[in-house]
Amino acid sequence: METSRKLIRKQSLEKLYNQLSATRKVYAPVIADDKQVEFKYNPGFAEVTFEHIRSTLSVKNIAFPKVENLFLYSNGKTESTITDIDLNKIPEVVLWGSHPCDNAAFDALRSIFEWDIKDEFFSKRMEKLVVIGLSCHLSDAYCFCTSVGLAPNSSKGSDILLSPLHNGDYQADILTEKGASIVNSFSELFESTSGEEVVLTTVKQKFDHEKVTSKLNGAFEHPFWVENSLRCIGCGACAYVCPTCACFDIQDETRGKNGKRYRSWDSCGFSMFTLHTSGHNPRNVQSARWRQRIMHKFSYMPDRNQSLGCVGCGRCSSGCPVDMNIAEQLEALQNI
Amino acid sequence: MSDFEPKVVAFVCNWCTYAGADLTGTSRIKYASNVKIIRFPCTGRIDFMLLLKAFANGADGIIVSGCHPNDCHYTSGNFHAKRRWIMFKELMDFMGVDMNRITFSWVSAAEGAKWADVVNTTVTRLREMGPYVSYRDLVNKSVEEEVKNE
Amino acid sequence: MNNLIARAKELLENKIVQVIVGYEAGPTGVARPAFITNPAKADLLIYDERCVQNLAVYLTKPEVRNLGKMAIVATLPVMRSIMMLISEQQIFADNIIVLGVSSDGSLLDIADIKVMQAYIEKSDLGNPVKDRALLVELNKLSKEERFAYWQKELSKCIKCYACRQACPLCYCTRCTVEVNQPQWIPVQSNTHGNMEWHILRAMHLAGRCISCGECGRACPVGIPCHLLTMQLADEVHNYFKVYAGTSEKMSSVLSTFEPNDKESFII
Amino acid sequence: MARIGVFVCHCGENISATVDCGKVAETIGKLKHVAYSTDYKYMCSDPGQTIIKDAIKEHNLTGVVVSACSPRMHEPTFRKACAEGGLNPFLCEMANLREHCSWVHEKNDLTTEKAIDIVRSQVEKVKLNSALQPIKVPVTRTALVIGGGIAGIQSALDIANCGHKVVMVERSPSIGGHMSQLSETFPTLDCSQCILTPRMVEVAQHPNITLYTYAEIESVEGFIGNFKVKIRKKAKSLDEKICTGCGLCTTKCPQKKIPNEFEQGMGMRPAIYIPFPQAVPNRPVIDREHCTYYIKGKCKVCEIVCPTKAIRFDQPDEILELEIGAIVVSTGFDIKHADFFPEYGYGKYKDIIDGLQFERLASASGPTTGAILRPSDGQVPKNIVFIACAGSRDPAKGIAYCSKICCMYTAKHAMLYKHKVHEGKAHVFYMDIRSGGKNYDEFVRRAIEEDHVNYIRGRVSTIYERDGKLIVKGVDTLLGAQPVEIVADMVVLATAGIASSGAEELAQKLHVSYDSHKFFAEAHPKLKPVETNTAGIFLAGACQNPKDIPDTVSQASGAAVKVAALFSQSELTREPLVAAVNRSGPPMYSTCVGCFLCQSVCPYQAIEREDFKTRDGKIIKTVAKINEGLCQGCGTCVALCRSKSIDLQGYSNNQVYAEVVALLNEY
Repeated sequence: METSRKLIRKQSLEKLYNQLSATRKVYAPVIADDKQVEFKYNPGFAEVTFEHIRSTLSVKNIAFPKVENLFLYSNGKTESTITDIDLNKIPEVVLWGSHPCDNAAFDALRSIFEWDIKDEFFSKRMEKLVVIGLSCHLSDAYCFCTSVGLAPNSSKGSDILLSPLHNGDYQADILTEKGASIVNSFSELFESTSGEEVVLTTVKQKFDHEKVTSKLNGAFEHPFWVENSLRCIGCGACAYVCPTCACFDIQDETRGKNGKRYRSWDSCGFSMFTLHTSGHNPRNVQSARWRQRIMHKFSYMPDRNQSLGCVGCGRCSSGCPVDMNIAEQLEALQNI
Repeated sequence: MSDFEPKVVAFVCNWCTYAGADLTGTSRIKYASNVKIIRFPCTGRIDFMLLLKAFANGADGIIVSGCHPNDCHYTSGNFHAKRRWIMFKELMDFMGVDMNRITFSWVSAAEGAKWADVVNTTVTRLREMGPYVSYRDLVNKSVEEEVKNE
Repeated sequence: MNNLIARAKELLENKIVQVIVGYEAGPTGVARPAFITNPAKADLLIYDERCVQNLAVYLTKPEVRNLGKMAIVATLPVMRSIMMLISEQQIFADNIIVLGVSSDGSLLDIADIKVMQAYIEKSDLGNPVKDRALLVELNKLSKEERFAYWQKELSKCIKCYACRQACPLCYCTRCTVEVNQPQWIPVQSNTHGNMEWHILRAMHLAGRCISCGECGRACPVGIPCHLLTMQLADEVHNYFKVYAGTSEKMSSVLSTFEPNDKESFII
Repeated sequence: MARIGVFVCHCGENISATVDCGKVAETIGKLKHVAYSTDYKYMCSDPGQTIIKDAIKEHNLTGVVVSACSPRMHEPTFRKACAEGGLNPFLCEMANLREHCSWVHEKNDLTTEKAIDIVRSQVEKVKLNSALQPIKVPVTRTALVIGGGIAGIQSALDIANCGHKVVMVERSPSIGGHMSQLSETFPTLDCSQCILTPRMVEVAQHPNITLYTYAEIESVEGFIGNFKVKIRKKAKSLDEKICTGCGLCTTKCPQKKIPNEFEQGMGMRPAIYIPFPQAVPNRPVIDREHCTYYIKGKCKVCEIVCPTKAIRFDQPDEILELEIGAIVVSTGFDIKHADFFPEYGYGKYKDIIDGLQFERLASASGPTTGAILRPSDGQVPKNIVFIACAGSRDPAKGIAYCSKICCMYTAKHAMLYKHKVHEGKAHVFYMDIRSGGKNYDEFVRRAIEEDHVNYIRGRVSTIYERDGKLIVKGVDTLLGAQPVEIVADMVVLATAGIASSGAEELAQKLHVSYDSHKFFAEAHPKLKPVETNTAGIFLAGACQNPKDIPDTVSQASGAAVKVAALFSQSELTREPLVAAVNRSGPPMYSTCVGCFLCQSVCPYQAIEREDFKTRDGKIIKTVAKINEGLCQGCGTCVALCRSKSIDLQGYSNNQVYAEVVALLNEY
């Protein structure tokens, strides 16, 4: 569809939010008691922040929840009965105020979950999702969207992208049918744009991701991995805060005669992630696991999924307890 | 609340309290049927995680009981258990888990009457306290967390 | 700091150690662990108020150990961690050189384990002051309020296990959470399961926690989980009059007993 | 796929009176994996056991739950039945429906529901049971007997006569114990030494017995069949091989004022001495604590007079290390002395003596050659008072138990006195007369009726001295608590029997439990009276509690049979309910991380280290390993292990977890 551009006044934005919030689930960022930025369902407009750089966790859980029940079962004397999850019960959700990097991440996730067979849970959740993104007028040293082909106002993954203007109003880019249908439902709140300049932050490019991808080809045995992963303690923080990490574990949980099979987030950084029953572990040291993380995002995914596995949000680095700074490492990698 | 009957799981050692409870039986002393006993070789064997699992699976109260100090069949298992329970109790208190729902006792193989008393006192107290709603809510809430659309 | 760099260079140049485990400044200005193997790079070492991570966690990491004999920049919590690791047979005193730093940043002369023990014994071994204040506040709350507090905090946990991985004493190669026969701790993250995990972790550190606070600092979602182990460190001292990590021969509170241990709740 | 059989017992009406057994069997039968479920009147009966055995075959069962009485009662019965039915006995569990349900609850639906819950939890448990094989442990067929009194002598001779080697260790210079001090023995009044000394000699001469006197246990390590014992042979200061036992040294020793232990301090002995004439071995020792040479550095009279030059002043203690398969503890008892009793003057009145002292007075080989004479002036007492229960059965004195032997020996003492001092008067204050035993009550009646001993039922409140006489004040409760005052020449206290000195230290060395009075604890008060909680260590005689000679000898023979049974095969078979540290292939080898905190919780030193090495001998990993011979299966290490690398067979993590879940959930 053809994209269009409108203007929405500050007061109208509040009305839009309130009206959306009154009729459906709206997932919007707030600043919590402990000063961390988190997304919540239907907070009051006054609570919603427009001034955040990044939320502690990404918003991938909207399409790929940290726990997803796959089916329920009940064990009888001789047979078990399985109850499927009713996907139609998945509600429509408006994701509000997520930044371009997080929104672009949905494309990266899609490249995995819809790579060959469509993951029906992911696809259904995506189908029910409308993304009203927000361009960035703030950034910090961890941001590197410009190094992975994105920008503070990339429209990828958004249905509507809001960009702040100097006077507090917002430019609204209507990017998809879903976006258009929202705008049409609330057309009185949108005005035509006068072409004012949007306020955007500048994010310095730190590396050339294509160069990284080509260097990685053949760098599997490079001493770089051991030297640069010594301080990695092997937790799963980077994977769990990452908007594109898609690894999951599948478990059965039985209590009495009833049980469920679910999937939950996992991390390739854990030492047990690749442990075989035999005791053999193909990635038996942390350097191998760190290499996997970078290889997967910058070599295997571009190769197999035609998508980069990184959107430059910087969460893995800002959330890392030992400052494993991915942008710094990628910058170094392009020169090995 | 008057007809509420608490579910109580008792974790007991084989040599003292289990035998003491046997003696309660042979002496035909009656006590509340709410309690169900799990036999362990020694209180030293009782993993604190099992107590949490009992609550998570719907127990309203727990009894942990073994040999009196110095009477351990294995000489020192109950002393180790004692230290473990001291730490566990302090941690639970700090986290706001209601320790009035757990009775810790020493019941010897000769104390059949004491066993009945421990059970009855615990059950009476739990009847007054009511079902352990806050813990059950925690578990149920966790189930809701899973199914909610994130 | 200059003393530290000079000492590090000397150790590397004379091949007394193969690696210095210390701190360096990262590109965003935060201090982070550094593994210096080349004396020419010793200048990268820093030591200032930013250097808070407990480096002892690296003493048991296989790839760091593979580098050879190490010297480690050690604050009081690192020294206490080293004591614990020796007493639990994870490291040998002979394989480590301790570059002790005092709270004001000056380099200490820790010639051997005896000197280190003496230094630890004359230090304040209670919980850090700011955490003590938090503990006092929490202990003032009612039981129900504390339950609600921890529920709210633990609902945030994503089970990334940064708390475990950052802890120098969580050195098990297989953690209880990775046992699935039976599945002691649910794999998924939910408030109840998260609480079980944090109870388990605190109990496993009862009598072993040296109050460095690394678990809470490492948590990417800001759960003050270090208060759980610190509360128990306080209780260990209240009941048994000991602090963990004060001697290489110390045995853990939960693996020893005194017949006259006092409690008031067992009937 | 598990196929569990459930067998619900009515126990006559013991269970079925309150529990609906049919409903239990029916409900459980609907559970997944339950292949067969039935109820029957008496499961433990032959037809009941046949039902189980047949069902195992017919339904190809992989596990059995017998829902009946306490497993402490019939677990062995049903495990045996399962084995006979072709099922590994450890695949059988019991649900306790009788002691823990039907006997303690009213008849109603809740009781039946509880019964169902209990059975279900055992069904869930048994699904996770493993077929275990008994553990085999090699046995060293040499017994150690600690203590050379009549208990030790009897055990040693019985074991030796079965053809096994015995090492006997006695801490004093001679074997014989308290029995060798006695004058006559009840109820036959035969001479104690006459019946004992031949046995003592037999011990010394028996080819299977090695005797170490003047020796003590230094340390005990290892476990049943495989103990490693260190014995300290205290220096006797002479060469036993050269010494002929002529005794010249003992007569020439200038230091002769040492209270004689054998005579209970009623006579003196020299510093180099043979404890008593019939001592075995009949060789002197030098008491270095009192010997002039060791105190002042000169004397050596004994060395000068010794015709064979056997004296060795510089002889050191010797430590022997022995491999032992089983241990009999027969360290005997002591008695309280008169100084324990403030009401009787704290032992300051010379003519108040204890029972053992009276034995020596009455003994033909004693300090008075058998004449009953007052210690103070050597006069024959005309009026003598015996006080039974001096200390015993007196909780206020910390001794709540009955010392058991005093009633009988007091009657004997009174009788011996009357036989020797025909005109004298003997009075006995007693609480009750406990004379159960063959010909025992007849013996007491004889004292009263034939020897006219004056038995007064009542306690003595105080004794004091007036004009060289002892004023004994008491009451006669049979005469309405009338005060009684007896002016006596001599008083004999039947003081309480107490644990032998050093019993506590020895118990700790042996890792066996002991009671609050420091008597050694038997494994079971009724059914295992000679065993201790430590496998391979047995009890004989008064080290367990005060007992008389016939009881002591019986128990000593009992202990000997236990040892002989253990030694009847070259290896021992043990129940496999022990802990195990997991093992896997390289590079992990085990999930154990080698912190060894489990070592300090193990009460049995059962946790060892195992190194995994490369081919050139470099240690890759050191992990814990359980010694199956030592582990008793308490499981304290299991609950402590953070990585869950240790598990306990029979009570595995999986099993107990399943039990908890099964008790609380719907199935």
